[in-house]
Order: sequence, then C-alpha cells, then structure tokens
Amino acid sequence: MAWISKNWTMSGIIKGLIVTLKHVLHIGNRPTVTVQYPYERMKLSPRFRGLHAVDENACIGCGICEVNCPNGTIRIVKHNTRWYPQVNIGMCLFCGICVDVCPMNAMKMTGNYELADYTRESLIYGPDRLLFNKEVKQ
Amino acid sequence: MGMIANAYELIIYILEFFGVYGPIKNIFQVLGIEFVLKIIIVLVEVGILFVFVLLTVMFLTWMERKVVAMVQARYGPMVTGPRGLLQPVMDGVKLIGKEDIIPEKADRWIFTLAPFIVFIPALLVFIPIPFGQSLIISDLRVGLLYIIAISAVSPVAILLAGWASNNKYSLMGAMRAVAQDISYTIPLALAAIAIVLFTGSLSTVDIVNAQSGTWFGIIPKWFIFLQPLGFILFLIASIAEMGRIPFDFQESESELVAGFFTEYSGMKFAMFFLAEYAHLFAVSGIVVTLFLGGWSFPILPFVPPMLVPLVSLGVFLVKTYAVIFFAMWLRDTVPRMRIDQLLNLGWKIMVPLALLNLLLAGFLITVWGAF
Amino acid sequence: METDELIVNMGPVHPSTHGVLRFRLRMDGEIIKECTPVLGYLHRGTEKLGEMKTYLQFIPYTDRLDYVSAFPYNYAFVKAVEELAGIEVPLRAEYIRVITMELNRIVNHLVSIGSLLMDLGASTMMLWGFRERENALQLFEKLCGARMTFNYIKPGGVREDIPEGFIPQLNEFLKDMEKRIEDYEQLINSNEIFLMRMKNIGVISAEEAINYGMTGPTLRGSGVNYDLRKYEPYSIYRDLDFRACVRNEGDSYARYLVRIDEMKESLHILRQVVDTMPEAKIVSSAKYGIAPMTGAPSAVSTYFPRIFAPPAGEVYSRIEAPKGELGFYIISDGTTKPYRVKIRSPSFCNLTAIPKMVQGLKIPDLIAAFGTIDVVLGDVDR
Amino acid sequence: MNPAEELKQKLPAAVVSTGMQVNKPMAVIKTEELLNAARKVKEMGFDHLSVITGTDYNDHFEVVYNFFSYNNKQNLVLKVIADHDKPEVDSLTSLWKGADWLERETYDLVGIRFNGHPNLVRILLAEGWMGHPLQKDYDMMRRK
Repeated sequence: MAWISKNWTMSGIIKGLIVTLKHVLHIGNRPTVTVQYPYERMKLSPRFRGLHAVDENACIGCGICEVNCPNGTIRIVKHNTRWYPQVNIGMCLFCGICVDVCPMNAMKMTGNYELADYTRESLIYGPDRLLFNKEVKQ
Repeated sequence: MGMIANAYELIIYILEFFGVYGPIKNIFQVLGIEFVLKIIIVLVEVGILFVFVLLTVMFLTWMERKVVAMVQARYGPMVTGPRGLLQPVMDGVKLIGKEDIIPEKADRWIFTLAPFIVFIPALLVFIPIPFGQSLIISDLRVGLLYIIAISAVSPVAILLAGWASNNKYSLMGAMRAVAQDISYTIPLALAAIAIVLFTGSLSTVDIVNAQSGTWFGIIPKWFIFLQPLGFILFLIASIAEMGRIPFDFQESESELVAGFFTEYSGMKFAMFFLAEYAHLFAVSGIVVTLFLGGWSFPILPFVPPMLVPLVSLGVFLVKTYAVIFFAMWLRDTVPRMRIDQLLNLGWKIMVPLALLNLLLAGFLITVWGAF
Repeated sequence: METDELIVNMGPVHPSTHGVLRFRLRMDGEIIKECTPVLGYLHRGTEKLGEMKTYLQFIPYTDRLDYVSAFPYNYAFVKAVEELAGIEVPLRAEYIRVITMELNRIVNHLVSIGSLLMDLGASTMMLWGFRERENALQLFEKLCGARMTFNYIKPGGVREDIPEGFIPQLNEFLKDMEKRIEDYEQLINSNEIFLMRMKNIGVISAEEAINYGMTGPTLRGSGVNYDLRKYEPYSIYRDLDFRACVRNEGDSYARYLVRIDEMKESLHILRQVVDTMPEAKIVSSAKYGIAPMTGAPSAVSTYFPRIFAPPAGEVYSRIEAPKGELGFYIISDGTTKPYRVKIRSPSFCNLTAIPKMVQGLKIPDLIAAFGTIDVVLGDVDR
Repeated sequence: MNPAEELKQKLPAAVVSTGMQVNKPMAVIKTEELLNAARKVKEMGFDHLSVITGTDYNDHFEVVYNFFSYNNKQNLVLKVIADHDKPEVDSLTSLWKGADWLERETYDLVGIRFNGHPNLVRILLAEGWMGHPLQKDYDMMRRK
C-alpha cells in the first residue's frame, strides 16, 4: 500500500513511454542506424585490419613476421623462385604485429573481412592469394 | 440490418441478396438434409474467422518486430516480401521444416497434447467477440463468462507442458504461469463484472450496444469514461493474462531460458507462439469490446446500412490495433517484474481496487437510477 | 507438506549468464538457498601463454581477456612493463591512451547497463546502448583498425597517432552521448518496475565489499569513495578534473547509478583531454627505439623495439578498469619473455561476492544482482 | 612510515627482510608466521587484499600478497617462500573472504596448498585435471 501511494502516478513508466514513442515517431532521432548488411556496407577506416597483403617486390622473405607472430600464424613458404609469407587466417589474431615489424614495409592489412570459408585448408592463404604488385596497382 | 444478429444470419442475408440462398436451400430440402446446409454455413463462417485470426496473428508477429525495431532504431525484417511482410510465412516454413524433438524423459502424450490444449482455446475465445455489427459467430448470452472461462484453460495446458517437459525451467515457468493466471483472472473478472452491472447482460453484443451513442453529442458513451479505474485494472490484468512484458513470467527468457516451452521445437513451438499472439489479439479485442465501445463509433449512424458491417469491422480493428500497439509499446519500455512482486500487486492492490471499483460502479448506477 | 530441494544448474549455456558461467543453485522453490558459481568454461591459460610470448606478443592476448573493454587491459599490461623497464612515455601518447580508455569505459558501461536491462526484459536499452557503442567502435576502428581487439597501446607509446578527422568525430560523439544518457535516464532511472527490481536487491555493505575484494563500480556502489584514477593517479589523470562516483546504498540500483554517473564523468574527462591535448606529434618514446621506417604508406611508426627485454624484477601495477581494479603482476628474469604474468582481473574478484549477495533471494534477483556486477567471462576465466 | 618497516617493528619474529617492489614496500614473511603477520597487517589498516600470486622458481615457490589500505592509501606487499616439494602456506580466508577464490586459483594453476582453506578445489581447470599448469616443469604436450 505504501508502494502504491508513492507510485500511483507511474510517472517513471510514463516518462519511459514518452521516450520510446519519440523513437517510434523519429522525433530528434535518426530513424535507423543499422545497415542492411549484405546489400549495403559500412565504410571502413583506412587503418582497418583485415586480410593481409604482401608487396611482391618489397618482401625479402626474411621471416621476421614469422618470428614475431604471437600465434604462429605466418609461415614462410617458397613461391615460384622467392620466399613469401603464408598466413593461416584461422589462427590469425589480426593484431597487426607482422605489419609493424616488417623491415621492408612489405606486409600490410587490407579491408577484406569476409573471410569465412568451408574448409580449414582454404583458410590458409598462400602467397598466391596474398601477393600484390605495387607497380601494377598504382 | 438491425435484425441480423450474427455472422450466420449475415451469410444467409448475403446469399439471399444475390438470390442464391433459395435454390440452394431447396436442393437440400429436397434431399431432406437441411441440417447439412446449416453445418456447411457454420463451417464457412468459422473457417473465415479462423483464417482471419491466423492471418492477423501472422501480421501481429510482423508488427511486433517492426514496432520493436522502430523503437530501437533498427529496420526489423526487410528481406522477405515488401518490408519483410512475408517474414511470418518464412518463419512458419522454417518451423515446419524443423525437427520435432520430444525429450527422452518427457511424458510423450502430455508433451504432444499440451500445444493443442493451448492453441484451441486461443481460437475458441474469438467466438463471442463482436468484430462488427452482426459480425459475430455466436452472441452467447453468457459471452463474457465464456471468454473468462475459456481463457482459464490455457494455464492448465501450460502446466501440462511444463510438467511433461521434465525440465526444471519448464516446471518453474509453468508454476509461475499458473500462479499468475489465477491471481489475475480475479481482478480481470471483477473489473468485467462492473461492466455487467451497467449493462445487466453478459452478452458481448449487449455490452457494445450499451456503449453506442454519445453524451452531449461529443463524448462517446464508452465505459472507459464511466470506469477509468476499471479500465486500468482490466488492461493491466489482461496484459498479465497475455503474459507479455512486464508480466511474462511464464517464459521470462533471461531467467528461465524459455519457461514452459524450453523443450519445444518445430511445429509445437509454433503453436505456442501462434497461441500467444492469438491471445494478444483476443484480449485486445475484449478490452475494446468492454471499455472502448467495441465496434461502435459516433459516426456509425451516418454510414449507409449496407456498409455498416464493414465500417464497424474497421472501427473495431483500429481500436484493437491501438490496444495491441500499446501492449507492444509498453513491452519495449519496461523491464520485467518479479513473480512475487506481481502476485503482491495482484492480490494486495488490484483485487481490493477492483472491489472498490465494483462498489463505485454500484454507487454510480444507484445514483444514475435515482435521476 | 514435505518439499524437496531443487538443484538448478543455471548455465553454462543460459541467456543471462553473459557467456559460459554456471551457477549451481540449491533452491527452495524460487528462493536461492545456496549459489555456487562454477567457472573455467572459458579458461584459455592466458597466464601460461604470457610465459611463452614476448612482451609485445602478449599485448594482443590482453585484448581478449575482457573483450568489451580491451584498451584498459592493453594499458594495464603496458603500464606494468613500463614500470618494470622504466620507460618514459611522451605526453601526447598518454593523452591518446586516456582518450581510448575513457571511451572504452563508456562502451563498457553501455554494454553493462544494456545487458543488465536485457536480462530484466527491457531489450530497448540494450539496443540503444549498442547504437551508441557502435559510434565509439567506429572511432576505435578509425584509430587503430580494429573494433574490439585493439593491440594499440605499446610500451613507450601507442601504435599510431590519431588519424585525421578523429577529434571532430569524437566531439560529435561526446555531444551526441550527452543527449543519449539523458534518454537512458528518462527511460529507466525512475521506472517503477525497474526500481522494484533493483532497490534493496543484492545489498552488500562497504565492509563486506572490501573484505570480498570487490573493486570498481561495485565497490563505489557500496559507498567506498575510492577510484584508482583519483587516489593512485597514473597516466595524466593527475591533471584532470573529475570525481569518483559514489553511492551509499550498496544495492543493485546504486551500482547501476554509479555506472551512469561514470559515463558522464568520462564524457567530462574526454572533453578536457580533447581540449588540452598537446600538439607535438610524438606518440612513442625512443628509449628502446629503432629508426623509424621510411616511406611508410600508413602512419605505422614502429618506434618500439623488436627485441625488447626489460631488466629482471617484479612489478604489480594496477589501474582502474571499467569493471574495477585491474592489475598485472609481471616477473621478469631479464629475458625477452616474462617469467610469470599474473592477471588480477576485476570480474573474477567481484564475482566472489555473488553467493553472499544473492542468498535468500530469487532467481530474478540473482540475475539483477549478477548483471550489476558486470562480469565478462573472458576476464573471469582468463 | 614505511608499512613494511612498521610491520617489522611490530612483529620482528615474522619478518625475514624488508625491501621495495618497484615503488611498493615489501616484507618477506616466514612461512609459518604468515597468518599472524596477515592479522597484524589487517590491524594496520590494510583492508583490501588485491591479489595473491604464486610463482614457481624451480627450487622454491613464492606466494606474494598485495595489500592496500583504503584509509591510508598505502600499499604493502607480503612475500612468503614455500618449499618446492611440499608447497604449503596458511590460508587467509579467515581474514579476507576475497582470498577464497584467489587462493583456489593459485592452488589450481600453481599448485600451492593453502592450509585451513574451507574448500580448496580446482576453480578454473576441470575437476580431475592432472598437474598444475603454471609450474615450470609442467608438460605442455601431455594429453590431459
């Protein structure tokens, strides 16, 4: 009874109802903030850390990224005649340490984040899928 | 039009209007099976009602999601159909396609039976609800009692479901549902009885008719103006009956996982789901019938008589959807209560208030009668 | 009537245990007679991992302890390493660190309050909280390229300077956030049902809270005016004007209000930081530094060393993480890898008190009390 | 005054040596005197037991207690050396309830037994786990 005598107006709930109604009627609010993902995408920042990319000409295959990777994600493998890193995305932390430590600035991370795949093997990105050629791109 | 009491007569009237009723009736009379025609017409009207209810229920699930989405600055379903309108169909297809799991330790028969016992009363409750002038399956003389009685079946089914699942969460959800339903049917019925005092009849049609017309030509003679306290009590009690936030203890998903239907899947789950929304629609319709004047509206006398059923149906639906929207809106605003707080509220506050309201109603009628 | 006790296993998969926590509840009907948390479902051996990784390699793992607020975890570890090795940090880097940490505090409290109300059945607050969180996450993404696991704060500085357009966006966020907090307060603060659910639930007195080792908002909700930022200032908190948010009731509602107040305080701190931020573009100290890379396409400046071995010694350094006192105990033997890393995680220590808090209450109260403790299971189980 | 020195004055029998842990005063306590020292520490106003750390040094175990006083805003570190073959120290659960889980965790991961703990069972690892992972001779390759 004490509770009802104190709260019989239900002012708190009514206040809440007003706030939610404001949202329904879009008063002072953006109507929707979500995006319809597969059809529209959010803008990524240039620093986004997604799938790796390796500059074909800059990389010297030194293996510093391999040593510094916290999770043992990177292995240096032979590709054609030179040695390049191979990244196992399934284990990758996307921490960016490999980018930081690369002495030739050959490793970078792209904005590609849709990396789901059907097999574990296809998560291993060999040099054939990671390499890019700076001259060709620019 | 005034003589047409229910949908059965309306169908006959329409058939007569097109001049086909006589010949059809003759055929059946010649064959000596006139009762078959009656059964057919009843089946048709009931069929139309059920299809209508199921479509409404599907629409309501969509609407619920859209209202929630609007409050929460989201889109809600958008992909299936225009603005996601066909999402309920897809959900139905998905649920039918799902594996129907019966837990090993469950009581198979009761487990299977329970969804039906929930689902059927949820449809039966529509029978005495007047959707519009002469749009009523059957104007029972004890309509209101029938509604309250039928609504009281679902806690039994919920208890069966919760017990048969052999799951602790289900059982607790079922116990809560029963405690809640019992303690809220009483203020609900008491608030409804106050209306009966005014009308002197349990028939829903009589209740609606008593609310047609206006005072001073402006204020419609709805019982909400005579019985504001009763309306609030009835609304709160019916939200509790519907089992929606802030009173959704029977499923309270953050406490009891999914309450009494934790173990249900596939079509059986869908039946609980449909029953829930059918209940929402029915209870909102009852609120409209009792307190918001049903299908009556001050402009109705000026509508050409041929269109009255249609217009009154429209009026009824607009009012019902307003109540439904309120329930959804409330759901998006408030958190869930606690079960003991709810019972406290029910027994210690709402029942005395409902009795007080009854007293007020009696007083009002006496004073009214004196004038 | 003879009744039986009901043993309910709440979790490890349950909607409101915020992950994979399990409560073993001994119940009398709906009343909890005994609550025993069972942990370890998310144990990943982070402390053992710390012994295997170099100091730099361990920083990404600290992100994954409390994935809701990873910046303070980055910082706490880095601060311990800096204390161990005696590294000076440039002022601008400290400012950037404080920006990230305070933003992360807001994010954490948004998630905390949101999930609390979700558990209470009000899904709107959760979605609204995530709406604002999204803006903050976009700021994080702009800053360091990741939305939740940052690996941004490094010994001796930060990974990169703040990008262009970051400060205006931050200012916009601050302005927006102020209005949003008003919305939240209007939506829930005085909601009668919310008050019924929160007031006098999970009460813990100041003495008990201290005795149980509770820290952070849970401690301040019990009336202990203690904030490490204030009374053991680290980074640039010494120069900032803010107050520790304290409530005296010690119940769930007090803890909730402390979080709301802290968000406002964080906004206040952020505004000061943005206003007084030094212009000098030095974000990494060069004590152990190697020469900066030339021709870097992005602003990735790698001043911090590839081979980094602090002197032998041990250090326990603690900060005020959003959830409470976060400490890293690092023992170095002079090699490139720590000899021992001990994480004093706030969630773990705060969770200690839950059996005491909920005894004699009901399952819904357990959820309310547990929600206001605000644990992240990655942090509890490590 | 340095609380470690103060403790040494009050309990000269218990304190082996005092020093600093970076900027926090530290006192090394005799193993068997830990409970007494802790009681004294609590009387001195150190009401917050921040963390308990156990470390395996191959030839001995160290258990480190970090205390903090909310009233005096002081830190104090207690260190106890435990025998490597039979690592046992007294439990502080009777003084700080927060020590309960911290000690269980230390037992679980480092393998130090706490005498007088009411419920010294594994907390993070599964029941029946073999060995204690943070011991330096723990075999990481063995399947559990």
